[in-house]
Amino acid sequence: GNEESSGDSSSDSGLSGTLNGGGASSQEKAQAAWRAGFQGDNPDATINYDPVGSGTGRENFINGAYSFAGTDSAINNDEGELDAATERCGDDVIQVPAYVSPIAVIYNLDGVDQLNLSAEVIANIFNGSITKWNDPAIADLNPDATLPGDTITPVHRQDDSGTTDNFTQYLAAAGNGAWKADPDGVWPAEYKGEAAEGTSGVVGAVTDGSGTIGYADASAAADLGVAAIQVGEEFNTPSAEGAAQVVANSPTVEGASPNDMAVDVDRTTTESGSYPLLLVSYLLACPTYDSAEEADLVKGYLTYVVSDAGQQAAADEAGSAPLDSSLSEQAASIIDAISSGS
Amino acid sequence: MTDTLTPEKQSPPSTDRPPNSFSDRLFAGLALAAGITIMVALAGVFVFLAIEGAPGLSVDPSFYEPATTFAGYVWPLVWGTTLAALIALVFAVPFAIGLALFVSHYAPRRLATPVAYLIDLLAAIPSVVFGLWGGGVLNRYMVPIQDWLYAHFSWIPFFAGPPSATGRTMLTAGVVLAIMVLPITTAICREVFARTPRLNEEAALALGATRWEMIRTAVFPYSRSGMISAVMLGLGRALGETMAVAMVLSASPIVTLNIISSSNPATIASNIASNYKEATPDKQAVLIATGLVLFAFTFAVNFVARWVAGRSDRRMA
Amino acid sequence: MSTLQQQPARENVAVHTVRLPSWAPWLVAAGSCGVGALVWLLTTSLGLGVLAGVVTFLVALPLWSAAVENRRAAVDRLATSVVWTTFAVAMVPLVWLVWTVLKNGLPVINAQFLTYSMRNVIGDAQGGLYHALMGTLLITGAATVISVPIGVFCAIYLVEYGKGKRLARWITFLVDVMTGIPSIVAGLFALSLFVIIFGPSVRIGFGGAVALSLLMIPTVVRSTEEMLRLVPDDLREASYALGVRRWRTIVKVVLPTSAGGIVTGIMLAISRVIGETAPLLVVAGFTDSVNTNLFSDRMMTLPVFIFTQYSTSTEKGLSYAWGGALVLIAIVMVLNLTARIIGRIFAPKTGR
Amino acid sequence: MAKSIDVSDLDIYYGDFKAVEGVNLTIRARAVTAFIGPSGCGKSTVLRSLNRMHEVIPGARVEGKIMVDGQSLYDPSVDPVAVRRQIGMVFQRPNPFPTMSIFDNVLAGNKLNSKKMSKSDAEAIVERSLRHANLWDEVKDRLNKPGMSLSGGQQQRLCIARAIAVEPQVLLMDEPCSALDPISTSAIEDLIHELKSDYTIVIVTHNMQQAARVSEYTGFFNLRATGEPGRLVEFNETKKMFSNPDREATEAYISGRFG
Amino acid sequence: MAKSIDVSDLDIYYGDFKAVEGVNLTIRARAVTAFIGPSGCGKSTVLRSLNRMHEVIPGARVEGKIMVDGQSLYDPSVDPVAVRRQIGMVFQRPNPFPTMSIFDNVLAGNKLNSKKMSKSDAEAIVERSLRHANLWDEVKDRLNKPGMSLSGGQQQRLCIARAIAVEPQVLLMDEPCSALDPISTSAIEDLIHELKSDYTIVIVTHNMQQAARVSEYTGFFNLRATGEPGRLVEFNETKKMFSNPDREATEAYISGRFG
Ligand SMILES: Nc1ncnc2c1ncn2[C@@H]1O[C@H](COP(=O)(O)OP(=O)(O)OP(=O)(O)O)[C@@H](O)[C@H]1O
Ligand SMILES: Nc1ncnc2c1ncn2[C@@H]1O[C@H](COP(=O)(O)OP(=O)(O)OP(=O)(O)O)[C@@H](O)[C@H]1O
Ligand SMILES: [Mg+2]
Ligand SMILES: [Mg+2]
Ligand SMILES: O=P([O-])([O-])[O-]
Repeated sequence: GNEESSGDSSSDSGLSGTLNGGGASSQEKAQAAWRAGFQGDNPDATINYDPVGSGTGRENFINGAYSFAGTDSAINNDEGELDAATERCGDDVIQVPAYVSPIAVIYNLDGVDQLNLSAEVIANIFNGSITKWNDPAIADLNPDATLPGDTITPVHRQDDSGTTDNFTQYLAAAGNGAWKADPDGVWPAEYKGEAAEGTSGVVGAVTDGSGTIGYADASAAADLGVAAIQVGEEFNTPSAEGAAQVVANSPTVEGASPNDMAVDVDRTTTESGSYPLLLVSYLLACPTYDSAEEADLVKGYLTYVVSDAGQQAAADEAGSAPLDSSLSEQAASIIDAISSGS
Repeated sequence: MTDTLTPEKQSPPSTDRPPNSFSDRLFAGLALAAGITIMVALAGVFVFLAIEGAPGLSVDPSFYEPATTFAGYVWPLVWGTTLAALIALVFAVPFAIGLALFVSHYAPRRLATPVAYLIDLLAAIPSVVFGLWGGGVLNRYMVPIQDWLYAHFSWIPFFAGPPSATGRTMLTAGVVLAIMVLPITTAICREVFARTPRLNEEAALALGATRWEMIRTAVFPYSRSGMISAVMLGLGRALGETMAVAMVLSASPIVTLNIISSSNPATIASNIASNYKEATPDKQAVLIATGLVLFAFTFAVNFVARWVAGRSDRRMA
Repeated sequence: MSTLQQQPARENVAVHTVRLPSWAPWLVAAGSCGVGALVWLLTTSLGLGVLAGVVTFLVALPLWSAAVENRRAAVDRLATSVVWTTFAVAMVPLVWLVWTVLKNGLPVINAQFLTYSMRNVIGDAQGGLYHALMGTLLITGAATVISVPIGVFCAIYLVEYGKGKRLARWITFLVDVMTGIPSIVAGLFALSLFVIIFGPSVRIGFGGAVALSLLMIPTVVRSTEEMLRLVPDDLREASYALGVRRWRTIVKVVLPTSAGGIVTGIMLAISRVIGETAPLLVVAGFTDSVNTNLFSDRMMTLPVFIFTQYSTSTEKGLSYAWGGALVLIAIVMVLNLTARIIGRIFAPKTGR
Repeated sequence: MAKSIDVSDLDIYYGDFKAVEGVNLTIRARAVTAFIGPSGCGKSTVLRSLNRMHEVIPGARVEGKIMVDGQSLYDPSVDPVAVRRQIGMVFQRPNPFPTMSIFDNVLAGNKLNSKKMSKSDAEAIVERSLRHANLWDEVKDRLNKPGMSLSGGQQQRLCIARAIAVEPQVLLMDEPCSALDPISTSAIEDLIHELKSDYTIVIVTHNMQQAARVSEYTGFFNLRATGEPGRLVEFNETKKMFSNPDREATEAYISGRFG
Repeated sequence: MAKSIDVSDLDIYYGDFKAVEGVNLTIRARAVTAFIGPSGCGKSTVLRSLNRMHEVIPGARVEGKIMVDGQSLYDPSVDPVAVRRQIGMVFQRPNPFPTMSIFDNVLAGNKLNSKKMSKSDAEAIVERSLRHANLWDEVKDRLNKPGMSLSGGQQQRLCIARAIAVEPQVLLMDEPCSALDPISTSAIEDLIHELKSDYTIVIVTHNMQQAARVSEYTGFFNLRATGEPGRLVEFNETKKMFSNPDREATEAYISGRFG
């Protein structure tokens, strides 16, 4: 197998041991890239990442099961999680953005290769008020397309998901009030449509049906049609640069600790070239760990993750947007302070 | 020659050997211990569910959305669980009995063995694969069937429609569940059919029964309680199946008889699987509480089944 | 006497009745195929064609039989046709599924796929499922080692010792309830159990084995119980009358007589749990690397491998998922075959 | 209405094993024919081939000719179901249907044919059959009890009652009395006497006195050696057979006479 | 080394049903005692109570006293397993162990108790037992074939061989010949004659001639009516019983003699 040979790669940076983390499933592919890169540099180290979901990831981080965690929604104190995490770490918990990825609005409609949509129209499609593809609201945005009169079948996630959370945040913020429900990881029950398990389920359902529309991480869009969304006067298709641009220009959450880089994504930006329908996923870590080995591993790994090399590896593997260099430097400096012992 | 009762050779047996030897008691003790282990394990599961789930019965109403109480939250799930399991049984039971009969009484011997083997193979297919297949292959073929049902039978509440464009419906989930339930139910039915005493089958044949009449007079009555337990095992699997349902069914929290539309209630198990991972602790407690409900539900179903099987056994005694 | 009055009627039942020729079912089958093909052509729907063919067959043969033979023969023919049709219809999804798995899975299977793990495998580099293969074998093996003794002993208690006892009735009932434990609940239970012992970060293969045992035990108990009950009391009595102790009677006479069925039941139980995903994901965790120690660190299994590969929603991931499914099915096939051979060796020999 | 049966050159196989070879005999209508012979010589096998019960064993088959009233029994146009209905059978070991009451056991055969039977007809059939089988008095108060609740001897008589209830034309009995006490045996023998005026009866017995008492014709089967097929050594009138048999082997077997 | 058995005031129950009532008799050592009586009168039940096989049926129990060579058989300190090893039993229906070869079936009593024995000892026991049961010649070439491959009669003789192989002191036989042909029956009867000089034998039979031929003492059981418990009507020397019985009921039963 491949494992025996892994010792061959010549590097003596010498980090060793096993580091366990887990959380957001959106990071899974990026984590695979990071782990491969990091383990390549440190053959004696093993990093595990369980894609168990952000909630479980945060919980396991708080109760000490994970040394680090990935989460799609920044940890906050709505349910006391932030305090609990601080208690676990004995200090302000580290929260750095690690994975920024555009979310694509995917559709499957014969004869329509290009589709422009605004946040309001998307909200109205997913809340059930627009039911036909030739609805005037859609037609207005697509004067060149010949839209059939088919029924629209919106497909959403049935599992609790970071993608849904970010998608609904976008609709709520940019949808001109068309989206009434509170943004959440669980699809609001009052809005019907097809539900599907996981990103792959949504992609599968959109592919299988006709006249279907859904949302998924841009890297999973495959051969499906991808809608361009309205930003100001232009229509932008999902792009890593556009997403990175939005994150770079978004403020951090007010009142957060210096270790907390949670960004308040500006979903309503009209800046040219930006793509505000995106997902920001964070890494949680502690500033201090009891064991030196653990501290070194977390520090080494996270440093790699936010480094240019790490961000590029994730971009290649998962189609994510590399962090803007200022963000990346800020994150690196926070991570650099990780130490062991008291 | 051994002794116990030979006074010429031995002192009275009373002092010689205890009435039940140590080995016998040890073995019986082991057997009993195994039985008690099961009770303890089950009690453990129950206690775990109760402790972890109890807080979920009364958390902030926002966790029960769109309902406001736990009962309102769990009711569509109970409904979906029941509906999916019933659809699965409606399809699976006749097929299981037919297949079992085919293997035990109809198929030429050269065919029977490979067929039995193939069916066992079906049991080995992981539920994830059923999910892949049901949600990615089968559903496309269900769309025209559902359209047809809607066109002709929409007056039946089950087919009220409008039919789903992707085929990820209760009906499809039920069919997938039925296929998953089929092997276990078939295997047990086949086993009990094959064990019908040959003498009874011959008695029926000698009275001038056709093969079918022989099966009705000798095989079915003899197998009744075995068949019921086969169905129960199948039902148990259908009720608790997680991944395949989650991957096939398009779920939303509603209660409906309609099994071909895109709004279908989730099952308890699939709902746990779908929502557990991203959930916060409070939400997890709610989900575990629904697990407790599922547990109680299977308890009740078994109770009823036991009563039915008991009645048929009594008639046989 | 009524016998005499009925005699004329009896005379009608001649030994020689008119029977359909032995090729009649084949003729009807051929005709039904024709009808099916016609409907297929007319409606361009293969499904409708098949349906029409089957219905024609199910209706035509009994009707013909009823016309030529008698009602009972017609019913018998209907039953036979229905049973054969059931078989044919049930084979459809099976063959379809197996075909899908083969078609999608075969292309990815090669030596590297079977001997590599996914450690450090990204992009288009080829990895494999060796780690998951080892994990599945170890975890399922451990689950079998836990559940078979408990399950078989429990069945022995129920059949041999517990007859009529209230405790036995309770255990039987609880075993039934146990069949209804959703697999994810079993996983959560095992996790919380091990968290109590080893602390919150525990993710070990053995935990997965415990979760699987919880799912396996009821199946083992039920099938073993069923098999033990089928051993005639004659045999037990013959053994007792030879002055054989009860436990030796059970071990040497009852168990060997039912060994074939018990082994088959155990195989079915293994088949049932070997494909479980949710509990293993929760308690055994997820890793890219090989781990062969059940008692430390997380361990990958095939179903989890399939699920995670599928979840990547990439083409490569999807094809790995199908490859994993094929490997999993192949493992069970081999196990099944072994069990069958063992079962045949142990089966009561009639020698005829 | 009774049937005569002609058997010629009958070979009977279990798969590849030839159990019986070259049997030629004629079973007269309205008479009792007994088959005797040592254990394993194929008496039961021949008997079962007479109502096509042999073929229900997988792999079992028959070569040769059996003619019932001039019609070939193994003709492809013959329905084995109809054959068995008219050529009834009682087995060596009692085999009542375990799920049925005594009442239903007796009626099991009748119910197959006529779905609807008035209650009084049914009761009449049950009573008549059970009386014939000498079981009526013992079970008349518990007709609704399961058939398995009877003792072995009672069960066998129940099976005889069940076979009689469908009023077959030929009755094949495979050691029907081997589980019966003398009183029941005597009752069954009486019954055979009674029935033979209307029915053709073939009985396998290991009890030579029984053969001598009830039968007009006797066939003696024997094995040359274990593993070889059984053969019909002699077929003769019972009187002749027991007083002055043609074959020495018969003489030897019968003179080791036992009761 | 043979045992005598004293039975006094024995009542036997199946759950609440009293199957046998008030039996008093003495079974002499080194003699053959026969039990006769109509079907269902409790012969098998009494027989099974003599080696504590009755109690293996759930709910079955015994009241009264059975003394074997002066020791109470039902004393709580007595190990039923040891009892059964010394008081062997042959059943009405042949029941060879289906998983074992003929050879292993004969040795079952020894092997199941995991007695170690040399191969030659084992072979000697098998040959002696099979010869006693008059089965040796028929099976000596296929000792490794499964026990179930034999015909009914052969199977029963195999079971007798199996019971003899453990050399019990008392042998209980429940209609052991009911599935046997005359030659085998005769062999078994010879065997009984041979064994009775050393062993105590009790045989249930529905064949009065057999009882007359093999036994020194005979017990006649009867039922007053169905549903009532069976009783021992008369226990006497066989000669007396068959020539000049004390009771009228015995006379009546025996004179309806049948064989
Ligand atoms: N189902 C079967 N399969 C294979 N061989 C069989 C089968 N039944 C009987 N035989 C063999 O056929 C031969 C004849 O058996 P059959 O039962 O007809 O003998 P029988 O004369 O009735 O003996 P018994 O008096 O013991 O009943 C025997 O050698 C027996 O082993
Ligand atoms: N296991 C049992 N449970 C309940 N009752 C039984 C059981 N076995 C026998 N009996 C009843 O006990 C009574 C005596 O039965 P037993 O078998 O001793 O009679 P038998 O004299 O041996 O008859 P046969 O000659 O038919 O063998 C009968 O009424 C029978 O119905
Ligand atoms: Mg026979
Ligand atoms: Mg008896
Ligand atoms: O990344 P997800 O949480 O949407 O699976």
